Amino acid sequence: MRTLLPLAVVIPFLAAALLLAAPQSWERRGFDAFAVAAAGSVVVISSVLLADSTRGPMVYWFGGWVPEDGVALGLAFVAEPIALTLVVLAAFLVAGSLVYSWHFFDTSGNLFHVLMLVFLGAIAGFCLTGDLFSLFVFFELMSVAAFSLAGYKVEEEGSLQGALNFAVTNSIGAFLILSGIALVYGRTGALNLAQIGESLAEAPVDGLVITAFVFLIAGLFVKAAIVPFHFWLPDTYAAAPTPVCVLFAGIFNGLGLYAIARVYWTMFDGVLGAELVTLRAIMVGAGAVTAILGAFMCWPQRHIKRLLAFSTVSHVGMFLIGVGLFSPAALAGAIIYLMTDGLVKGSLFLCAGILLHRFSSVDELGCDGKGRSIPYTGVLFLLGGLGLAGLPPFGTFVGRALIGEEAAHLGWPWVTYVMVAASVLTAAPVLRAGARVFWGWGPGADYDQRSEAEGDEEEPETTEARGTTPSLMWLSAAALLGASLAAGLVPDLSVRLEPAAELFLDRRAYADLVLRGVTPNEVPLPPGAPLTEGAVTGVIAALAATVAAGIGLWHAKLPASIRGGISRGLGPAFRGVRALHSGHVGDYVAWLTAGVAILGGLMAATLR
Amino acid sequence: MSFTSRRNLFFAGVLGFAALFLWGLRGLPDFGRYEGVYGLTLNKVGVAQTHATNLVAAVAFDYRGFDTLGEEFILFAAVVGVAILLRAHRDEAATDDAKEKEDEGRNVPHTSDPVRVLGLGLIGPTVLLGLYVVVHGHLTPGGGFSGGVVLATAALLVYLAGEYVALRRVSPESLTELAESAGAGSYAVIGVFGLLAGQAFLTNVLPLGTTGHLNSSGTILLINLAVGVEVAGGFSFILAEFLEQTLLVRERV
Amino acid sequence: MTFLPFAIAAWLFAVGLYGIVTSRHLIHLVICLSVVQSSTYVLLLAIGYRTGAGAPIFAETPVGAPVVDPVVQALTLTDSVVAATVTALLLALAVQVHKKAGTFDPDELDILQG
Amino acid sequence: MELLHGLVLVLVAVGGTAVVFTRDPLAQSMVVSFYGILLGILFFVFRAPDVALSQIVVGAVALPTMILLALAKANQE
Repeated sequence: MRTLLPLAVVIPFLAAALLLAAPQSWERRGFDAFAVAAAGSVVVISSVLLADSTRGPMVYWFGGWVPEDGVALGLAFVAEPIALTLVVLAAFLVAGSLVYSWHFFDTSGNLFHVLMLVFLGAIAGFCLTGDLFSLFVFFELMSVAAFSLAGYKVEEEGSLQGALNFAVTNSIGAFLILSGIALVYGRTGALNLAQIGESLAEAPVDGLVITAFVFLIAGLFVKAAIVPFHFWLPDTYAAAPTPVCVLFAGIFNGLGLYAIARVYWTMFDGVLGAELVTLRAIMVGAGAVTAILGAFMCWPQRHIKRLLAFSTVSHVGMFLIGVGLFSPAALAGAIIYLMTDGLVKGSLFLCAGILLHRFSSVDELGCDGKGRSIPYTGVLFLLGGLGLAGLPPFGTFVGRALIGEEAAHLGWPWVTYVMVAASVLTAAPVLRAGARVFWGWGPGADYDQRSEAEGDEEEPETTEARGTTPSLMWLSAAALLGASLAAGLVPDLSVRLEPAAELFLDRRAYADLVLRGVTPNEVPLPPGAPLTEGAVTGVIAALAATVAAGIGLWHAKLPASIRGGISRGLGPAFRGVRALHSGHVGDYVAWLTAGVAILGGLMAATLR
Repeated sequence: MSFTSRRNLFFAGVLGFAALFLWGLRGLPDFGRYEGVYGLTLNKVGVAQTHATNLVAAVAFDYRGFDTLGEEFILFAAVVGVAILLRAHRDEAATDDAKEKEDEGRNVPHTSDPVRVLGLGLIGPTVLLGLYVVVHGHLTPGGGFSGGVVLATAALLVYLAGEYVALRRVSPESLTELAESAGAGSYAVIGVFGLLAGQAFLTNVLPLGTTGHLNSSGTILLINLAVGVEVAGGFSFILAEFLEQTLLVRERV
Repeated sequence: MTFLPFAIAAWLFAVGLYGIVTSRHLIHLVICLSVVQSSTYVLLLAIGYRTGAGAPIFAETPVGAPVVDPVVQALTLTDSVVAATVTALLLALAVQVHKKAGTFDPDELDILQG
Repeated sequence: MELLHGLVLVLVAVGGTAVVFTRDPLAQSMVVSFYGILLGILFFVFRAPDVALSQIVVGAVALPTMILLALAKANQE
């Protein structure tokens, strides 16, 4: 079992190196099969490890450098269920996108596969590491692979600019993290998370602790795309290749939030724990703003991938609420939500990829009614829309309900309303676009006078005959959606992760485990409680999203007075918020700087 | 946003940012008074445990070797990314056969004879210097990272000497790409040695040798070599890709 | 005066950001990003410095003599070389943007609005 | 804190600022090379010869070369 742990990283790395060295004369299918096999083996390895870790976490010291007197000399991997759940998800998504891309980019050779595997190895390292600097290294590695993948469509201006904005903002995020690490190292003389936590807990809160915390959080906020650090996301995801979008929307942002939870609970809980109420307010506030702003930006989009990108922003906000409530149940909820929602979003992106394959466009108005020829994709897409809304039995409703209940328990019942509103507002435009594209509902394209550049034809990503949809494309989309549905049907899903979350939040147990090899006491699985309320909320949200989608389709039929009122009331707000998303990298960096200042100001004012 | 409003937003933000940063930095120990436990411990035990006299190399390639493996793959991914991005131009050019012929016939860049001689004359010493720096990484400052870059500049000298065609023959896809994957791959394979010996990944399982001798420090020396190959391959690949761009276009004009 | 190295790290970070925000040329912007990055190296190495101590190379220095912190140096050493290739990646992106859009000026790149 | 430290640190700060305020990338590639050497010297006085060496080969040679090549590429279109 121990030997398997490093292999989750080493196998994809070695496979990537081998693939790069493989002669170009190889059959393309050879590359495909090899890469899928490597990703598949990580699925197997991490699943085995996950099953094992539920019986007790495991620590692995690279190079055999076990700590001496509580001082870590080397690097550790800490295998516990939450990290491994994310590795399983990542490996599954990578394998799925590699299968999907069987029909992709026929000319490109092996470089795409190489990067996908490096990306997977980086995610595994990022999730499992118990060292602060390794966290940074794997963050960087993931990002660099992601920049290259985002700019993969070198013939498309949007793709290149998106990748550039992505690379510049995320690099600054990485430098913030590195500066934060330097501060922590200067104070504690340690890089091991557990050791830092013990050292920091010895002294009271001061400027260094707050600044280090803010820099780490802000850097991870850039990656997670929390307002106002989120601007790069829609630019990048709208133009990136479809299989890459699956990974981006499915897990990339979520990992930023995972790292926030990891960093807080291992390093800062000891020194900042007394101020948890304040921290909770800041985090949940940031999450709520992100959830609402992202949802707000979904509605006016007609480019389906950009629409899905903004829905990603909104949902990341909701995951942040879950992480930022700083409680085991909410963390478990956030992980479940992140996983099930990532699968749904991945499936939606793959459906958009099928549209791109068939019609060389993902413009809602440009594809009006064209999708009638591919009804099965339509079914997947619309089901995906309902999954976004959190309709049971999609697993999404479980995650949302857990977070909402926990928030209400802590005295914030409004959190549920915010999350439901965001779900409805992100699902409605997806349903609207689906009904228009696949069923031809709503008035024709001429209802909208605006002709925007974003509706233009795009480079197709595939080279196969456009008249048919290869079954592998459709099947991988169905598999992702099916996995999310199946997750919702797991009995007592709501409490499955709770013991793991309890352990995740226990700083002392973590330190004992890592530094002194003491296995923590087993946390019993709590009895499962039916989430009736959450299920009802899910149904209501799905209904509301359907109604809203209908309004979106036929709003021309509304009485003129109401229409005028809406456009007068919301029009300027829409225009204002849209104008902020300028695509200008200088703007984004200015917002990023201001975001750090705001976050720092809030923390300094409240934590001191 | 207009230039002015962007700048104003930034100024407002950076004031807060700088105040926060300086506030945090004030919490650090005074400059020169650092007593971090990690470094102090390694200073005490590092040489004895690894037999490397360059403690920085011991930290980078042994104690924190897994980190460095990750760093190496950052380089790997960045080089692959450059290849993807600049690939389009190569596709625009003629097929390989035709390119080969073009290469024969083309006389860019025009390099004057003295420069040519100087460049050619420098190649040998540069390669030697690079190799020296790489293989002594566990003893003295240097190692695979700096030595690899020095080796890559030898490739640049080949270009300066006007032997671009020669560089092209060996450089982009074939040799450098192979060096890339061999360097990155063999680092991981060295890690697997540990597993095969029944130890943890990246355990220094080879004989450590006599401290101070060239043949010492076990896997640190090998990893240094792997990194040297990787860095040299990566940097010459990047330089060659950018050169390729420049020259292809120049020729078409 | 003992605060100077740290203050200069903060200055480099801030001035690099200023360059990025006000840049009119993508290549200039990428170079400013590397200035921000150099700030992190200055900070790390300044933290690990110890007055009167030698370099952590025991080729001539006897074991046991005071030396500066080797860890920050290992972190910086690997990162600085690797970062140069990431800069190359960004330069390649900038060159490709220029090829498609015909400009290096971020103000003229406007297809991602809204 | 020795005088040498202060002097080199100030030079580095000036150098970094000069890189940012050199708006023409061609000139900037020269300034950045100079800045790379300054950083190398700083790291040397910080007793980090390993980092100083790599900083000089990367910052003063490799990076400026890449910038020049990228510019040359763009100008010729």
